[in-house]
Amino acid sequence: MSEWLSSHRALVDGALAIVEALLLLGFVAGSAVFFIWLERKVAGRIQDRLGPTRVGGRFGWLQTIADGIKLLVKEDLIPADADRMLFRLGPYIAFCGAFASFIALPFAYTWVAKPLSVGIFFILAVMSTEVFGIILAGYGSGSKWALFGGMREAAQMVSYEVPMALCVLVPVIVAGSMDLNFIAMKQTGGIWNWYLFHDPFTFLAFWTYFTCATAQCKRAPFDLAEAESELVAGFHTEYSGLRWSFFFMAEYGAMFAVSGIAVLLFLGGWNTGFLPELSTTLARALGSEGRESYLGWAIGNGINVVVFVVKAWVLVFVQMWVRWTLPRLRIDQVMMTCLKYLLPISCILLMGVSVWQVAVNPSVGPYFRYGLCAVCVGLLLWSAVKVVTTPSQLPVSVTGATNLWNRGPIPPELAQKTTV
Amino acid sequence: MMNLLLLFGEHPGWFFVVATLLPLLSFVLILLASALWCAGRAYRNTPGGAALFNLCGGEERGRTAAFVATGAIALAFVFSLVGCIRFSVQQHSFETAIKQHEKALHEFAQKLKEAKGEAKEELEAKAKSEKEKLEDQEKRWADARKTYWQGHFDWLRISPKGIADADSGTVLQLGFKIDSLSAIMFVMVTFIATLIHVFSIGYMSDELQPEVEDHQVHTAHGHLHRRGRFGRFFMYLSLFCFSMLNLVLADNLFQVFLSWELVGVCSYLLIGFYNERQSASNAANKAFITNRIGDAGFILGMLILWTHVGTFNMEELFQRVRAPLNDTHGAVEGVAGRIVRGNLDPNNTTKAGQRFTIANDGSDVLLFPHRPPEHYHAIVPRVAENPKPDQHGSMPYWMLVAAGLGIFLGCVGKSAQFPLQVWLPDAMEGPTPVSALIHAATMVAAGVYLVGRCYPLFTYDALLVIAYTGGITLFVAATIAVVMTDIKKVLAYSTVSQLGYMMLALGVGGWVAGLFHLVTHAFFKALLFLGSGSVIHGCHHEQEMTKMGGLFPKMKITALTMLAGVLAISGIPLFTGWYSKDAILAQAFGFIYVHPQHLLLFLLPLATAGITAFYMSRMWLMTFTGKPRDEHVHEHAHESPWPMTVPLIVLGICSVGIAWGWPLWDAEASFLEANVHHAQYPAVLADFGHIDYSLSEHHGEYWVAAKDEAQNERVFAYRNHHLAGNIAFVLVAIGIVFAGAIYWKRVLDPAEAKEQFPRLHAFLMDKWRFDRLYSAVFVRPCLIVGHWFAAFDLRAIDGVIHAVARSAMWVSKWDGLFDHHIIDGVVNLVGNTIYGVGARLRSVQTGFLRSYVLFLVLAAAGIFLALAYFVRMAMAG
Amino acid sequence: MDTLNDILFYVLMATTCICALAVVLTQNIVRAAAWLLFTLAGVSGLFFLLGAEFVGSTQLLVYVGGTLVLVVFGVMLTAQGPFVNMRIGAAEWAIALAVGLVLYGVLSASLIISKPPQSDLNRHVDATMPDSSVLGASLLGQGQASPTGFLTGMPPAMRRERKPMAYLLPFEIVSVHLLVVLIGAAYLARAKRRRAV
Amino acid sequence: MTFAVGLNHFLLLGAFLFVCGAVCMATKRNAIGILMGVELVLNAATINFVAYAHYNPIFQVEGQVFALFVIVLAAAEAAIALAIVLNFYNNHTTVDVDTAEELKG
Repeated sequence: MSEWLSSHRALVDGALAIVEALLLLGFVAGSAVFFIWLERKVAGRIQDRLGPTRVGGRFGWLQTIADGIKLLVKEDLIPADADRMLFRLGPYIAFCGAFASFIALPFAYTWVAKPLSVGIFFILAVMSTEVFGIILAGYGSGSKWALFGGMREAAQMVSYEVPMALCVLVPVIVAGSMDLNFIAMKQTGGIWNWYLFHDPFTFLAFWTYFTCATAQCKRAPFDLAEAESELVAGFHTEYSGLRWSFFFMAEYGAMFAVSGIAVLLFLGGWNTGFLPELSTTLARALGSEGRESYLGWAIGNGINVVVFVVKAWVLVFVQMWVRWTLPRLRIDQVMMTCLKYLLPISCILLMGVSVWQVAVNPSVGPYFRYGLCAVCVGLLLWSAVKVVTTPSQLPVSVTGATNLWNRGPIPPELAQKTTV
Repeated sequence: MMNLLLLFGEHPGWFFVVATLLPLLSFVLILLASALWCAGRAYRNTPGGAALFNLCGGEERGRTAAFVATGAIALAFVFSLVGCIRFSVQQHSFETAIKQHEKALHEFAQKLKEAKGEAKEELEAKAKSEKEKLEDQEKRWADARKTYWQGHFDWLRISPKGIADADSGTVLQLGFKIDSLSAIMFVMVTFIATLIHVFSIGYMSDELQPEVEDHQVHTAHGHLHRRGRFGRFFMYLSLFCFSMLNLVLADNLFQVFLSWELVGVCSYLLIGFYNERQSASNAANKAFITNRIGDAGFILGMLILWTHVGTFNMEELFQRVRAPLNDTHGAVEGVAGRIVRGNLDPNNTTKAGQRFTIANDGSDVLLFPHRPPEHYHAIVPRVAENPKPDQHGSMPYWMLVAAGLGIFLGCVGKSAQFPLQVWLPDAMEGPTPVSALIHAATMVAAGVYLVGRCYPLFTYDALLVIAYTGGITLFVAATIAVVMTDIKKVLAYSTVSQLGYMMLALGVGGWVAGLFHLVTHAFFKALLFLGSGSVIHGCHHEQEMTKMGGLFPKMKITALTMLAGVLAISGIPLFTGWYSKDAILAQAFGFIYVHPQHLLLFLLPLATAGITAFYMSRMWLMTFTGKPRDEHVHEHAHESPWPMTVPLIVLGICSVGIAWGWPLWDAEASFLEANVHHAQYPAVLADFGHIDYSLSEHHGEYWVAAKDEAQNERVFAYRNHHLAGNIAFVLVAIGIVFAGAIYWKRVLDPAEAKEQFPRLHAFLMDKWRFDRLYSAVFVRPCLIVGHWFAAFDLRAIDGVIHAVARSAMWVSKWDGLFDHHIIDGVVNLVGNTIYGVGARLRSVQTGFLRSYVLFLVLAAAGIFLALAYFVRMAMAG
Repeated sequence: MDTLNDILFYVLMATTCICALAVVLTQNIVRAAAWLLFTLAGVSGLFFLLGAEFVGSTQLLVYVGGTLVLVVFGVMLTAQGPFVNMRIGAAEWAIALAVGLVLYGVLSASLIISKPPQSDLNRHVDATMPDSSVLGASLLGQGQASPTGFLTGMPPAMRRERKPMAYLLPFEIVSVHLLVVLIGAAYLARAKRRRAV
Repeated sequence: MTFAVGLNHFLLLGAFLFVCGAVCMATKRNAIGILMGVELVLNAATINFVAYAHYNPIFQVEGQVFALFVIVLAAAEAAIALAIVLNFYNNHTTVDVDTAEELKG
């Protein structure tokens, strides 16, 4: 067996690669389905409605499947004025860009399709190619709405790429490596070891990065490329059916990818924040006589994957939350935000973190980390308590409950005040 | 303040360093602000420029500069006072402890004589432990002085080529060394300078106006109008103070020299403050040039020391020039603390060097190792060619004399001694506070201070020169002061005279007396100058005493404070002068007792004491008593504002009481003098005359005693202070009575005296004809030679140059023709040819980008073909 | 042809060559840009294949994400009907192709004839390339040298000790150059009033 | 020349890209098309550099470093060339390089 394997390395390697690719593809497609459902529910809740419920399943989860089936069987239209080749190419290039970033994205310690020493750099690079698909789609559609949308998107993405990359460099400077595995492993241990709390500059860099990433995924409030009120649907005005769904797969894939990067760079990756790194620890704990246990390693990494994915989902949820909360900007405001504010800010952050690394006394670091971490966790807990304990401002008839957890009656004074 | 004390707790010497740097900071601040002001003024119509301009004071700049400078120097005063107190306290506590141990030791010794048996052994053990404690305490005090109150860092290292040894070559250091002398000097300088700053705020207020009219400068359009220079004045003052403080602080000759020159520059700037006035400008030049003559001597002296001794650090210099006082075996008999003369014996040479035979009239001086070994074998040393730090060296005796005289020449220039005294009276052209500063605290004090500091470098011969210079100076200046009618000039000559006293004191071995007088003189001379400034200010810049008189009712504070100054300088008992000046007389008396051939050195100062009392009383009486001589002046006279009178009062109090001690009537009990005494070099005593002396160490200080008990009675100053003081007091009283008779009671008419001795009067009025002499001997010959050179320049050199120029023109004409026809012809031919070829070839350049690309590709292919061919050729070959 | 890398090489080579040819042959400038995208991506893939991960990523980021987008912008900003498809004469095509073939012939011939220079240090084909930290160090002035060796066909006298080489100065020059170019490009391309034609 | 991939394969690929670039420059009338040709040529050079870096340990750092420089300079070149093209377009309302012949001899 092993003889055959070694003599047919090409076949084995190729098969492994195909399996990995299929796994990733499945994950991306599956999470896209989940995200579309989640988006609708989140939108519904934020807009005080229930979201899809009709089609079936608990919480209406079958709705997205139904939509998917619809898109699969829908007629694939190509406009007469379109450049047929470019029109067809566009969605695939866009999806490739988003999907390729998963190649170097570690889900757990060393669980990555292709471990690269320049992992984060590679991801940024391939994600930058996504824009090309959109430009080609916009141009190839032969429609001015699509062309405008494509141009807007191209300008926006190329611009936002710069501050985003600069913000990514901030934790890279702190870690001293572009290897995502390495960066995440450096944040093992307590929550204060996360780079989010490492110094003021990484803290700010996280928010800046997240803003840029939101714009990079052309999510609201930066979704000018598909601004319905101005451009019908922007670059995908002329698309329908499966090709259209590829754009969405690309979008949701990119959302997960940028969130994953944020988690890996700033939020401790797959580390829980209060336990040691699980895969190596369990491997050592379950192993005997100095040999590390493969089982322990696998279990630990399985937990790691869950932790990582949940963290990334939370960030994706935040993106959705933002989308349904904030109004859309104007295109000039979008560009101004990037070039006049985010770019200088990110430059300052880059210089700041360099100075911090070089000039600030190492003994200051821990105190700062503990302090900032304590403040953040405290704020988070405080707002959680506020959320839980604040009575709903809505009439009972709408929510059926006074607040999220406590279903007791509304105090009379509040009930009077909050009557719609 | 407590924090500062803690901050400087480790290195309290830094109090003085900070005090030195504060005026420099003020100088830099004012300079920068002024520069910004100048820069902003051009743009004062733009908003940014206007902001900058107004920030730096705007058109009317106010008194900020004065406050900055005054604040800086006042703070420096506070720092130096704290430092001085700390130093004194430390010194006192150590010495008390040492004294106690010594006393105990003495008692043990007494008991030991009587004790017997076991008690004796016990006592011996106790005495031994007490002695150890004593030695430990002495060592700790020496260490404290070395580590707390001294410090330096290497600024520059001059290593001659080829010498890799770090100890070779010369290190230029910046450093400080605080002993009680410099601590006192610091307090004195900063205190007086602070008062002078405060005084100047009032005195210089005219300069605050945006436009000042200078009545003494006449231009084609009437009086000169210029911008006020209030800030500049204080900037100069700050720099002046910094230079002086740095000089006091320095622990090496090079740093002293730097400050020396800075002091010179500042005096130049301040004397020429009214530089539009021809007289001020001339006086500034005169002061500067005269000082340069002295400085040349200083440089020579420094270079001699560098060449032969190889260091500028004073501590090391002294260690090398003077024999050590003691070694592990006790005092070094015979030569301790002395300059050891002798001869090199070329016939007795070993690997370690030539043998040095000690002889009192030898031609060489033995240089001692600056890292002395534990056991000292100075008696038969070997002198190495290039001595290592722990080896002996030698230098010619006359070189050491020359070095001392060179340094002294610098001091002569700075302290206005004969024969370079001519600049000081002219320096009156500067504003009066400047005169006060120069005369009291800074410039002239520098010379005396330096002589005091470098004392161990002076041989007996050099000291004699110093003494005579001082003696001549003090007499000449005093006689001139008698006839001067300008109030400031009287004071100027009195300064010269008093400096002469100090030099004389130093020259005759009265190190303490001279420097003590330097300090006390600073107070009363500052008082007198500021007082005169107040008078001049009150009389609207009238300086002639012949136009004053009867001012007492109008300016009571000024008059009374000045009276205190007059009495102090005259040496009335219980005033400061009595303590310090009479100490000098006592010292001179002791000196002539040993060396009767130098009788003049006692008679001159004695006589001058009377003359001094006379002319100072004359000045005061002419100014403040009698009838007004000029109604116009008298009408306008008024008391000065408080910024001027307050310093006067403070200085007046100081002039009376600064030298007091307890009991008050004991001239030797002065606290100040005792403090100065702490800083005295043991070497000072070693050189005192050529008497047979013995050196004894007594709680950290060295005392010298003549072996002949009778000599001892007479020789030492503290034994004849009262004697000399009494003799001097008689003369002083005579002088004052004489002055009172002439100028107050008008018993005698000064005009008559003038008529009776017209030639003498003219001689004195002409300042002993020094200016004329210098003019005839130096200035005129220089001018004549200069004229000769100018004529030679004009005729001979210019003639040759013109001839060369004409011939060059002729040659270039022909050259031009050649150029034009032949060379240009060739160039044009080439150019035309290329142009023609290019005109044919240009059709290849089609303007089509793509065809160029094709050419390129073809060319690339061709190059590759050629390369492949050559590579094959090369490989085949 | 027995490892995956070899297969990948041939796949990528085919992609790159075909797309490059398509760039040349297509008449539509926007399609040419699309083909160029694949060409460049293929080249980047080859870099990854060669183990130069940093160079490959840079190729993607700078070339595909930056330069090519810029080129497409240029196309779109100047895209008026006639310029998208500008044809040239058949004769010109013929000349260009002929010249190109000649060049390719010369190049490949000289490649095959003259053996490419090789060193005496034999590298195993799968050996790893120096990773990005080595490159970064040499770009930031901490000298990193390739191993010492000498090329075949060179006399042994040419063999020299290699000093650690630092590329800080070229790196700075390139950076400043980029800045100057950016400013210059912005200046050149700024909106101007169009001259009446 | 075998099927096992070696340095020569990459060099031949580079040569092919180079020729494609050159022909592209020679056959495009659109200025931006010429720019694309230039990019191809530069890529050919980059391939050679990286291939040498891989196959010849002597160049393993230099090959990559120079490839990076080529990429960066290509970006600079593209920026300035596009600016020139836009300028040209502003002045002549065309991007046809055949109309840019003011400097012909």
